[in-house]
Amino acid sequence: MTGLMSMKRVGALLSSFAVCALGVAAITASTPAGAATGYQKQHAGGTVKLLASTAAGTLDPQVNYTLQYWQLYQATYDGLVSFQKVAGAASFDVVPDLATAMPKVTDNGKTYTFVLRKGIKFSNGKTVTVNDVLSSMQRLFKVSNPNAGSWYNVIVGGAACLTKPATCTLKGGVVVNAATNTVVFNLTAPDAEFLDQLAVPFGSILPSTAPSKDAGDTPLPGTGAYEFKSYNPNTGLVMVRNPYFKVWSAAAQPQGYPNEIDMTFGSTVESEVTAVENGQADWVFDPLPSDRLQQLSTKYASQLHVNTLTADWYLPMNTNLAPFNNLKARQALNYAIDKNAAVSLFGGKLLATPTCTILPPGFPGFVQSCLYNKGTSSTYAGPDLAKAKALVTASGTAGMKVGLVVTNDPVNEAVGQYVLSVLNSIGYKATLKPQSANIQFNYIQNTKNKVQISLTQWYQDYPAASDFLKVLLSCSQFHPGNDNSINIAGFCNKTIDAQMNQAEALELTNQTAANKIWGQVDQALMKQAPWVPLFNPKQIDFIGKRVGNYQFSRQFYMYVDQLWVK
Amino acid sequence: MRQLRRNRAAMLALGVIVLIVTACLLAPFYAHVIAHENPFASNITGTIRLNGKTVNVLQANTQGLGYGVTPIGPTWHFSNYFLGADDQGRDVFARLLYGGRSSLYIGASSAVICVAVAAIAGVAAGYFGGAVDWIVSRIFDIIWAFPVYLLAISLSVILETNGINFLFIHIEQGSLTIPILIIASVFIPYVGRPLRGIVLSLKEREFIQAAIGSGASDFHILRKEILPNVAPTIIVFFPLMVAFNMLTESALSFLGIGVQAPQASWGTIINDGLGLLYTRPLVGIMPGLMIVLTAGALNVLGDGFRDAFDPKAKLRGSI
Amino acid sequence: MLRFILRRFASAVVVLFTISVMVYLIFFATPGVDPAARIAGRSASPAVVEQVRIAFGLNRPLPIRYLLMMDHLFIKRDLTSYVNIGDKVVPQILAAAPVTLSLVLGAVVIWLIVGVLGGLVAAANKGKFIDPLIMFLGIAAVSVPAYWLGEVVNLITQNELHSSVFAWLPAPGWVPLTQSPGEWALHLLFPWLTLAALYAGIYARVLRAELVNALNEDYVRTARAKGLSERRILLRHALRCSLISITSLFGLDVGALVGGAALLTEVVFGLPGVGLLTYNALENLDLPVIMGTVMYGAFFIVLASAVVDVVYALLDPRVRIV
Amino acid sequence: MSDATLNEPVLSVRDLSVTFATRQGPLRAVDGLSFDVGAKEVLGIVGESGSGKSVAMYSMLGLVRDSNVAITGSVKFEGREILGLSDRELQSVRGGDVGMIFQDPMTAMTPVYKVGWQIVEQIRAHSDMTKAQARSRAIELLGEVGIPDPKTRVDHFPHEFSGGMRQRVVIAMALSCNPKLLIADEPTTALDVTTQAQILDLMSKLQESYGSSIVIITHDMGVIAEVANRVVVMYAGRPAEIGPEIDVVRFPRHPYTWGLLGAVPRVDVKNRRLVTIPGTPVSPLDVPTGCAFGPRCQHKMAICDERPILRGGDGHVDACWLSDEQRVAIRSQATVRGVADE
Repeated sequence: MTGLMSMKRVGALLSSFAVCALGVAAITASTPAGAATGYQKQHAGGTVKLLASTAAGTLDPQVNYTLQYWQLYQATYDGLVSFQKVAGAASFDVVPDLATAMPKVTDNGKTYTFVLRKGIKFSNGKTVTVNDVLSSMQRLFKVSNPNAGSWYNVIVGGAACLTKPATCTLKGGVVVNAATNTVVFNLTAPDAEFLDQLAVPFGSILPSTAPSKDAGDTPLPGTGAYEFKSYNPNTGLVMVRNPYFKVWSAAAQPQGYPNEIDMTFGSTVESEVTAVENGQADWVFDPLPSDRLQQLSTKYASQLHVNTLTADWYLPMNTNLAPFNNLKARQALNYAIDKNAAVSLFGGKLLATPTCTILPPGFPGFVQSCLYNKGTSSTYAGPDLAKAKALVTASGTAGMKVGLVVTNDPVNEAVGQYVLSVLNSIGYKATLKPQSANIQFNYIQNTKNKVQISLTQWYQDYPAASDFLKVLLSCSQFHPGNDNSINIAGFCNKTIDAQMNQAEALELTNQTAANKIWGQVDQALMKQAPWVPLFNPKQIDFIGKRVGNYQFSRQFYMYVDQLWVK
Repeated sequence: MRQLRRNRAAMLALGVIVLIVTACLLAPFYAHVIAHENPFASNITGTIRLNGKTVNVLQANTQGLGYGVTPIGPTWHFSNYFLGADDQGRDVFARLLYGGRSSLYIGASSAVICVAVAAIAGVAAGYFGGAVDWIVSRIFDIIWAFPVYLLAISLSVILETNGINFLFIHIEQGSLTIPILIIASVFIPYVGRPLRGIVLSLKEREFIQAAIGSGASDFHILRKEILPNVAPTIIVFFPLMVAFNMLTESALSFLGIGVQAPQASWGTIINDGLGLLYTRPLVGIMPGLMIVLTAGALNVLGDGFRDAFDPKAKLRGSI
Repeated sequence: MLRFILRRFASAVVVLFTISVMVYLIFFATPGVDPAARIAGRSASPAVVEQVRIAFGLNRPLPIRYLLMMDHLFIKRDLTSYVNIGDKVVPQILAAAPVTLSLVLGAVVIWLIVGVLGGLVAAANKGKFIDPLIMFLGIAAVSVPAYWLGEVVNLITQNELHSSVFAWLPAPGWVPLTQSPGEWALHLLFPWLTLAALYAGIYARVLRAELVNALNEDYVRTARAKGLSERRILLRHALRCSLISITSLFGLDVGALVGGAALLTEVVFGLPGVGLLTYNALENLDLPVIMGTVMYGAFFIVLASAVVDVVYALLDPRVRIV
Repeated sequence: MSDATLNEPVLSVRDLSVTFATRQGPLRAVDGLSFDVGAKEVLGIVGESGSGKSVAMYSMLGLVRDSNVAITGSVKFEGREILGLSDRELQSVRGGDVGMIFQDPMTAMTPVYKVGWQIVEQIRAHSDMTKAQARSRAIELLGEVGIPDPKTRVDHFPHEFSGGMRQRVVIAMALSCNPKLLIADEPTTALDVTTQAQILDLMSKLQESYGSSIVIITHDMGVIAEVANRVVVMYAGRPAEIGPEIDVVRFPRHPYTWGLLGAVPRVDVKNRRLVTIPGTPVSPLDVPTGCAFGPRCQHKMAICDERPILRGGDGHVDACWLSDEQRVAIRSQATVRGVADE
C-alpha cells in the first residue's frame, strides 16, 4: 500500500540518474557483442503478463521519465542510436539504430552527421524520413521534455526553442537532407554525453504527425518490434507486435519473442507476488516485499534473478545546519549506525553489502577502506557506539532535535526507523518524517525545507567515479533554495573540488592516474563525512515458472521482449 | 446508575476496559520486565537467551537461496519476546502495551474534544436558532459532506509534513495532538446534529416555553432546563465516540498518517505487522484483536449507558 | 416542493464550493509541492520549469488559478495530473467509479439482507437467547477495523490455505463486470463481505433498537387490539415506522461509500476505485486528482443527503413538504 | 346473535388476578376481580390511575406482553373461556367481537398509514370483504362517527385530524367489525372538556345503534355518571365497590367511593368545595393484607387489618368493614355539610 506509489518513483530515480551523465562508454562502443545465439523461433508467441502496482503516467516517450516505461520503450521506440540490447556490461554501449552507423563527428566534437537507414516503417505504416527526425528533435522542446533545458539545449537553436517552444525550428541545429538521407546535428559546444542523450527514449524518432504536445494516454507510433495497442493508467497497457517491423540490427532492436506483452496495474505488491507464485502472471515490476523473500528463495528459487547494481543507499547530512554542520556530529553518526542492521532490513547479506565509501566496490578509483569502524580493519566490522557517544558529547550537539526525512515505502521507512532509534540512542531527539518518494526527493534537496538528514539512493549508470563524487558532492551541484540541488548534503569544499577537476582532466589522457586521484577524493570526502554510506543493493527479479530467456541490461534492466513464454 | 450496575454485560465490558486501560497505562512500570529491550529502540542485530541457547532476534533465512530476514516468533516466555519481535527487532508484546496507551489516549481525548465542541455548537444552534443555527449547520454540512477519510487523510498529510504553526498555536510534527485534533474535528457533526435536533424539539416543550415566558436568562434555561435533558444523550454518545475514534486513529495510523514514529499505536503496529503478515502474522493480528476487544467493550458499555440514561428506555413499560 | 428543492440545491452548491476552496487552500499550504517543478520533471532546468509555469498558468494569482482549475475540471473537463503527466483527471475518476460502485452495491445488498434480518429476528425474540447473540455479533462487527479484517481475510485466503481451501479464489484485483461477470463477482466476493460486515452490524443494532421502541408504541397496541397477526404487526407497522430513520442512515452511508469512504477496503484489496485513486493522489499531493475525487465524493454525499430528505418526506407523511 | 346470549352476560369475569414478577418481588396489579357485563350494558370501571383497571382489561385479551406476568381466574366471553387462549385464537376475538378504544388518540394510530387503510386492515383481518367493500364500509363508519366529508377524509393521515376527530376515527375502527363488546380505556381523558362530552354522546348513541356492550375504564366519576349502567370501583387492584350506576353515585357505600365522588366537581350542587382523598394511592408492591384502602381511610378500624369481602344487597356490594349504621351516620354528616353550603 503506502509504499507502492513511491516504489514506482524509486524506479523513476533509477532512470533519471541512469541518464545523469552518460559518456565514456559510448565512445568505446563499437561491435555489437550480444544476440550471438540468434533468434530461436520455437520460443516465439504467447502473452507475457507483467504486473505493476500503479501506472507511471504519460506514455509519451519524449516526456515520460520512469524506469517502468523506459523498460518497455526499449522494444517499442528507436533513436538514431541506442544502447546495445545485450546482457551484461556491454548493455552500456551505444550502437547505431535508425542510423546506418555511428555518426561522423567533426568540428572538434561540435558536429554529428548521421545517415538514416532506408525503408524502416513506423507501426502506422509510414516510412521513417529525415523530416521525422527533425520534427522529433523539435518536439522535445514543444512537449517541454524534462531535460530539454539541461541536455538538448546544446543543439544550435535550442536556447530559442526553450523560450518559445511553439515556434521551435532548431534552424541550423538539426540540418536534414532528404536526398542524401542525412541528418546533421550542430552543437554550441562539444558534449561527450550527446550520443547517450540521443540513445535514451527521449531521443526516440516519432512520426512528424505526432501531436506537438504531451500525448498523455494516447500511444504514439514507433519503429520498435512492438507497438502500444492500448493504455489505461488505471487498469493496464497492451503491447503487440509491430506489423511493419523487420530486423535491421539485432544489437539495436532485436526481434521479440512474445506476441503480446501486457502490463496490469492496481493490485498490491503482496498479491502481485502471489499471482506470479500461482502462475497467474510472469513478472513483478515493484520491489519484492522483504516478508516474502524467505518463501520465495525456498519455494521459488529457480524463478529469482539477482543482479549486482553499483549503487548506494546513504544518509546525506545537511552540512550547513545544526547538528550536522559539526564534523564531530557527522562522524559520530558514521560510527553509530550499524550497517549490517540496514542490510538485514533490506533483505539480508545476499541482497546488499555494507559500505564505508562513496564509490561502490569494483568502481574505477574504488579503494577498500572503512574510516568509521569497530577496530581498524578496512572492511566493515560493526558500529562503535562508545566512540560515537564520545564524539556527540565533544561536538556539544547532544540533546538537539533531529528530523529524518524518508520515503514512506516499507523498506525505506524500516531503515529510517532504525536510524531514528540510533540517533536517539546517541543523545539526539529524533523524529521520523516519512513522505511520498514523489515529494521526498525534491523536498530533501531544497535548502528551504531545512532538512537535517535524509535517506536516499543513488544508482549509477556507467562506470565513472565522477558520476558519484562530482555529481553528488561538488560545489557546482549545490543550488540553495532549489528543488533540483542534487548535492543534498550541501557540501562544498574548494580543495576537494579542485582535486575532482584535476582527476576529470586527467581522465582524457591517463585513466589509471585519474582513478588514483578519484580514490583519494573518496577518502577525503569520507574524512569530512557528508554522508553515512549504508550499503550497495542488488536487483531481484521474480519471474513466472514458465518464463525463459531472462536477460538483464545494466542500463534498463530486464528485457521484457526477450522473455520466452513458449 | 443502579440500572447500569444491574446490567451484567455492561459491567463485564467496564471490567475489560478498566483492565486494558490499567494494563496499558502502567506499562512503563512493568514493561521492562517483559521486554528487556526498550520497545522503541530497534534491536536488529541483538540476540536473546532462549532456554539456554543464544538466538538472534532477527534471523537470516537459511534455506533455499537464503534471501530475507525474519524476526523471532512468539517465545511464549513472559521473560522476553512473548509475542515475538517486529521487523525492527522490538518486543511486540511490550509495544502492544505502549501502543495501547496512545490509542486509548487519542481515542479518549479526541472523543472529549469532539463531544464537547459538538455539544456546545449543537446546543447553541438548536437553542438560539437564527444566524447561529445557520452558520453552525452549514459548518456541519461542510464537514459532513467532506468524505471523512479524505478529510482526515488530507489534513494528516499536510499536518504531518509540517506540523501546525497557526498564530500562537504551535504543534510539533509527529505530536499525538495532531491526530487527536483531526479525528475530533472530523466527527463533530455526527454528535452535533442529533444534539441540535434534541434541543430544537425541547424548545417546543411546555416547560422550556414556560421558562422562556417567565423571562429566565438564556444561561439559566440552558443550564437548568436544556442541559439535564441533553446530558443523557451526551453520556450515551461518549463511549461510542471513543470506540469510533480509536478505530479511525488505527485506520489513519495504518495508512501511515496517524501516529508517527517513534510513537506507536495499535494502528501503527498493525501497519508494521503487515510487512510480516506472511511470516509473522501475529504481529499484525494481535493489535487488531486488542482494538476489537476494546472497541467492542466500549460499545457494550455504550449500550448499557443508553439503557440506563436514555429516559425513553425507562418510560416504556411492559404494556 | 419546488422551493424546498431550490433551497436544497442552493445550500448544496454552497457546501461544494466551500469544500473545493478548502481543498485548494489546504494543498497550497503544503511544502514541496511546486507543481511546475514536478510537471517539468526531476532534473529540469529553470527555463523549462518557468515555461511549464506559464503554460499551466501557475504564475497567476491563487484565485485565478483556482478558477482555472475549476474551469478545467468542470467545463473543459481536461484537468491533468501533476504527477502522471498527461493523465486526465475526469477520465480517471470515470474509470474508477464503476469499481467503487460494484464494491459498494454488492456490499449494500449483503448488509441490508443480513442487517435487516438480524434486527428483525433480534427484536422479535427480545429477551430470548438469540437476541443478545445477534447483538453481540453486531457489536463485534462494528468493532473490527475494516482494513485489518481485510488483511486477515487476505492472509487466510491468499496464503497457506490458497493452495487448498481457497484454490478457487483468484488473486485480489479487479475484473470489470463487462469482461466476465463470474470473475467480477469472484474477485469482489471477499471485499463485499469485508465491507458489509461493519454495516450489517450497525444496521442490525440500529434496526433492533428502533423496532423495540416501535413495539412499545401505542399504535402497536392498537394493532394488536385490532386482532392483527404478530407477523403483520412487526412487518407492516413496527418495521414500516422504523424504516424511516433507517433510510436516512442508509442514504448517507451509501452516499459516503460511493463518494470514496470505501477507501480502506479498496486499498486492502487493491481495487482501483475512487478511494484508492484519492489515496494515491494524496500520497503524491497530486492536487488536481485530489480536487477531482474530493469534489466527486462530496457531490455524492450532498446528493445522498438531498435524496434522503425527499425519501424521508415520502416515508413519513408527518414531514410532507407542501 | 341468539336470544340466549341476551340474558347471559356477554363478559363474565371471575376472580381475575394479574401478577407481575418484578425485581422487587411479585406485583399484584389485579387481585380477585369479578364482574359481569350484560348484553347492551355499559359497565364503568373507575379508580385512580394505577388501580389496575386497565391492566385487568388488557390482561384478559392477552394485550399484556410481559413475559413474566401470571394471570389467573376465569374470563368468559359469551360463555367461552378466553383466558389462556393462544395468541392466534385471541386475535379473532380482539378487534372482531371485542373492539377497543384507547386513551390517547394522538398515538393510537400508526402514523404512516391513511386512516382508511387502517380501518380496512382491521375489517379484512376479520372478514373476507374485498378491499373495495372494506373501503366503502370504512367511509360509512367515518360518517357514522360524525366525521364530515368522510369520502376525502378516508385518505388522510392521522396527523391531519384534530384530537377529537382522531378519537372518532379510533372509535370507528373499534366498531368496524360490529363488536359485541367495546372496551374504552379512558377514551376522553386526553380530550378537552367539550370534546369529551361529544365523544361520550357519540359512544352512547353508537351503543344504541350497534347494541354492543361497553366497558368504559376511567378515573372520572363524571364520565361514569354520564354513560355507565353499572360501576366497578377499583382500588389497588381490588374491587372496592360494585353496583348500579344510580346506587353507587347516589348512595356510595365504600369510603373510597365517597372520596372519588367528592373529587367530582358537581354541576348540580352550587359552589361545592372540592373534596380530595387524603394520602397517596398505596404502592401496588406493598398492598396491605387487610383492607387495601385502610392506610388512607378516615374511618379505619382495628378489624380493617383483615381483608374485607364484598358485602351488600341487591347487586350493590362493597369491600368494607363498616356496618350500615356507621355508614348512615358518616354519610348524613357529609350530606348535612353539603346541604349546609346550599
